[in-house]
Amino acid sequence: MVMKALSQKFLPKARLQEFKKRLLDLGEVFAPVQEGDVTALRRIGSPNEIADDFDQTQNNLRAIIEPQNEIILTFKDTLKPSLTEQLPAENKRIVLWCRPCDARALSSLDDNFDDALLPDPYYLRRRKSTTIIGLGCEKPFPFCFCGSVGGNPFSTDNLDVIMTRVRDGYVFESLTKKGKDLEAQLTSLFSEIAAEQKNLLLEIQGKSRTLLPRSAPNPEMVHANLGRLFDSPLWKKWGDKCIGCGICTLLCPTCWCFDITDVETRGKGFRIRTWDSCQFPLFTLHTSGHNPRPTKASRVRQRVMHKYRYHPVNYSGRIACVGCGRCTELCPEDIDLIEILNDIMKAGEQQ
Amino acid sequence: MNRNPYLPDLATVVDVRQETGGDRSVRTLTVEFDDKEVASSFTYKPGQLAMLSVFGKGESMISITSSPTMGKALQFSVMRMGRVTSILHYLTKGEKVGVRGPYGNGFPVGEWKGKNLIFIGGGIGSAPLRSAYSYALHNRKDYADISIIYGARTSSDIVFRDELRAIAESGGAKVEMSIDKPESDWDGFVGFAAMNVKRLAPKPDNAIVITCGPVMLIKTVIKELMDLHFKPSEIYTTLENKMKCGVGKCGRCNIGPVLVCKNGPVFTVEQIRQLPSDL
Amino acid sequence: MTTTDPNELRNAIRGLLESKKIRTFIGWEQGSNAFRSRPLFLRSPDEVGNEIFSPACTPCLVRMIIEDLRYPLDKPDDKRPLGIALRGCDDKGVIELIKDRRIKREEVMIVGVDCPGTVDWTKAKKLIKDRKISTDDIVNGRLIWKDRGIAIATPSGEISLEREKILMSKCLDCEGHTPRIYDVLIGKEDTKRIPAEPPKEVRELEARSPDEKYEFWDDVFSRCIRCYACRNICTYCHCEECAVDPTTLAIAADSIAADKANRPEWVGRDSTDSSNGFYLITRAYHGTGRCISCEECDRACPMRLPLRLLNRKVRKDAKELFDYDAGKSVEDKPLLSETCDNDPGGFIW
Amino acid sequence: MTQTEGHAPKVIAFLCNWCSYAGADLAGTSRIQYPPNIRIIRVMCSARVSPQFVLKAFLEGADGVLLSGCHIGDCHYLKGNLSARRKFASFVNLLQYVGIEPQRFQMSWVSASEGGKFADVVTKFVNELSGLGPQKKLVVGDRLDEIISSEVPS
Repeated sequence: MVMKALSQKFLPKARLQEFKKRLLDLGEVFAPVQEGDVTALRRIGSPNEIADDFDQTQNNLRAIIEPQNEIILTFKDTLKPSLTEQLPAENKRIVLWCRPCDARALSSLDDNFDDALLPDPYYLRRRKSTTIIGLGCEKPFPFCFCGSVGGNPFSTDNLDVIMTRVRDGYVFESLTKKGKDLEAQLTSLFSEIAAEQKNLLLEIQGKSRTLLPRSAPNPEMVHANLGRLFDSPLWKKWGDKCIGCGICTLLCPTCWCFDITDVETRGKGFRIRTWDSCQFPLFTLHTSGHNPRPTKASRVRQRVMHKYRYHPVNYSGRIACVGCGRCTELCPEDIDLIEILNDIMKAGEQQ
Repeated sequence: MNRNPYLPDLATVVDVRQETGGDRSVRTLTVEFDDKEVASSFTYKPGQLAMLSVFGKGESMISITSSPTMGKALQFSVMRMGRVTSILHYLTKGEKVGVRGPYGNGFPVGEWKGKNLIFIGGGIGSAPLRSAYSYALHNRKDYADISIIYGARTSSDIVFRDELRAIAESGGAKVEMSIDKPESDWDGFVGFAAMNVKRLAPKPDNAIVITCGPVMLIKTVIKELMDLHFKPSEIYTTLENKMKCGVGKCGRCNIGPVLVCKNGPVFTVEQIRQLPSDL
Repeated sequence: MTTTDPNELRNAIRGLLESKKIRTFIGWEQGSNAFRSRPLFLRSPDEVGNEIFSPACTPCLVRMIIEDLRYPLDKPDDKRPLGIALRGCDDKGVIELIKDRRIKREEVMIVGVDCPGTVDWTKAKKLIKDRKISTDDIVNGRLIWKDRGIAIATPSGEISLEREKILMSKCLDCEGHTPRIYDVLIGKEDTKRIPAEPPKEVRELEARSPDEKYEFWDDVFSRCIRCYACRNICTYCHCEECAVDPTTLAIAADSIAADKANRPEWVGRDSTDSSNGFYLITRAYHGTGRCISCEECDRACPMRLPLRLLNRKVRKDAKELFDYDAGKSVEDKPLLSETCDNDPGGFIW
Repeated sequence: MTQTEGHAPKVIAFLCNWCSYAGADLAGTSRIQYPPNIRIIRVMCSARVSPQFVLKAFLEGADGVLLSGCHIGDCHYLKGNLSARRKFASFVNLLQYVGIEPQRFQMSWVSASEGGKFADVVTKFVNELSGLGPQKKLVVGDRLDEIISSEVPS
């Protein structure tokens, strides 16, 4: 979906440095940082840390809104305990340049954490205090398939601002009130957008869609087929190749599964929420020794089923996949989600 | 802002009762919330669950064994299984635990009014059953015949043995207990719970069955009940899975699209049949 | 250029499957694009044909033998050997598995191949960007060895890629193209074995002060996400029980409550730098005399942490302190299972 | 406590049952003075100690770890100390490689009759540690104390 922008401004390249510096005055800034050969979204302390030319960050927005380590509470004295709730501070957070697919993924996270009955205060505090500035993908990356799952390289879902790199600078489009507020605080940096730049923007947006390298089967069809394929041999085929490392889930922008454990030393400690993965055998292991998902095949099935079957069943049809391609690209054994989906289509037709 | 669902309330252990012995012994802890307001706002249904914490060790999801009709103190029958439950077994009177909940759907005791209730359980499976039959016995006139069929490996493994005897003597319910292997001073049935069900052959008319226990027991009992022409929609059971959050967010207790902590743990056999075999 | 002829390889695999000498053959198939491949399992002669052997064959297949120990690929009563394609670097993994008595030599049927080097996806990605290689060529092209380098074969011709900019770093200082142990060798045996030098980064790091070293490693540790990919892809991490999640043995149907309750908890699930450090240091240490520098950990790490610098250090120490090199011969005893009166002891008061 | 600097290091000492523990005992009964900073964990043999024990001690806040066993040739289990020596020879290097100061981990051979040597080893070790200050590199949840003391209102 592409939302109509509330306003369009132009940020000349010459003012980019100033823009970054000013953002740092407005709150905690998270931005892509070059780390060796790759980039990752990190909290930054200086504008020079920001990588201007980055492809896809290894981690994603989830690492900021639902961080890997979230301390739930601290306690003193385990036998006569006193507890302190540890909610994240409501500081203003700004994410500079996340890819549109990563922002789209927040809808799935919202489904899980922001339910009316038991909203999750840790997630919501971070979610509400974060202003997200997206960067449209003028040229998608080798594993991208957002176009097949309802997104596109310039999707504005869940973004407050979308920026697009054009010649000599960036188009800065405010999409929400949060974005508009940010724009107002930085207003002196922007110039009005010229007609020529507007055309260029449209051209870039239009072209980028045609550059998407990969396409996946229609998610609704996959969804329908999955209903019949719980016992299909295709799961063992892919499970055999899997090494159970959990990269596909830990770095998936729509995955949220977590573990809660206590860390204690000398009578005091904390209860911490950490990322967990359905690909780990321990994830579902009962203390009795029984494991409802004992094989790699059953765990691969859980991942795909959750994204393409269970989540849509529970949350009005929303597929929990945004087509960022990380699960495939980062998989050490190259287990390709798209090929699994193709197999699902094939198996579904055969039935 | 709503209450933080991950924050436990402190409660004090006011009573500890050893139910059974052995490696997997069962103890019933009675706990009372330290905060009076929390105590009065904690309302639950039979069959619901609560997360018990021992700080520094972790949390464990335990069925509430008491019935809301039994007053404000909560009871938890805990089988010693792993890290947290072992620590729970070391607790003595006056020590603290964290409690959050109640979670899960619980038994639809309201819908069962006027029906014959048949409780079939084994081992620690009697924990949620006790909550339900205590509730039914307390509201005795709402229900028709109540019977409890309970099986254990040996006579010393019977959880709530004295209580079940007292119920039988009071005439509130018919109680049938069985053990797996013969013992010299045992005058009841010897054999698995499912065999006892077959022998007793309860009638399916106007009846609700609530069964809970080890997986094998549930499976065999359901098979017997099917032979006796019970409807799958009239057999209730409770499922369990590993749980961490208890509020349907951590994503591990799912069976297909259903989350056991939130949508369960109570399901009818009819509902279970709709689920993928991911148990 | 490789001396391994694809047809010869295909016939060898087909022959093994036809004779029913092996239960499954583990090879590579083309992956999600020209630069990638994934393990392929062939179980009958008519499945032969999808396997490839090209510069895209980066994954080390030895891991699949370890996976098979825990999650059997075939029916557990099938005792026939596993067929596997091995290169000059992978066979050391098999030698270590035999030395650690996880498998017996006769449980694997090794088809040796001559590998002049495989691609590193992280490098490839950079190259794709710098060279503006078209999406179509990335998706539909196929990699080939060409003279001393690598090229993408496309319908419209070949695009050659510089060796240094595309090969895995282990391939750039390759210790030998063909395996030391094999049952069948497809291609010409590489007889010159070049002993690997530890990367110069290791020596540079060693020369730093403790605080400088720690600054470097703390940054690495803090970026670890504890996915355990480095462990799960590793050829020496074949333990049934791992220090970081010690449950496989403790939690079984017949284990008693006390065992489960008292199982060691070495490190928490929190992903802080010190917990991650504990994990990574422990893992590296367990590679003493066992790490074969296949650098799969480096490749598998989703955050691309320089884990090989830990493992190469451990390997270097094994060499310098004990003149021991992992994966040299099945006749060697595991380093830490032996002792010697002349072992270095200068560090002891 | 050694009177060097303000910091009193916490030392975990793994002592073998047959030699070093007896040596420590002898130091005590002979009233030889040595710094009280060590917490002794008795193990059956120096080979029982895995590098993981050392890391775990650092994780839990130890400033230094001492491992002591029988002299070469005197091992109650014949080759236990040889095994420990081989294990730790490379581990010591690895610890230093990741930036842990070499003074933080020490091995020694102390026999049952060497009460004096035990006291010397401990004194020297503690003195070196005192100069280094607290070990903060591997302590779990570096900011634990900070978190616990801060009363964040909810």
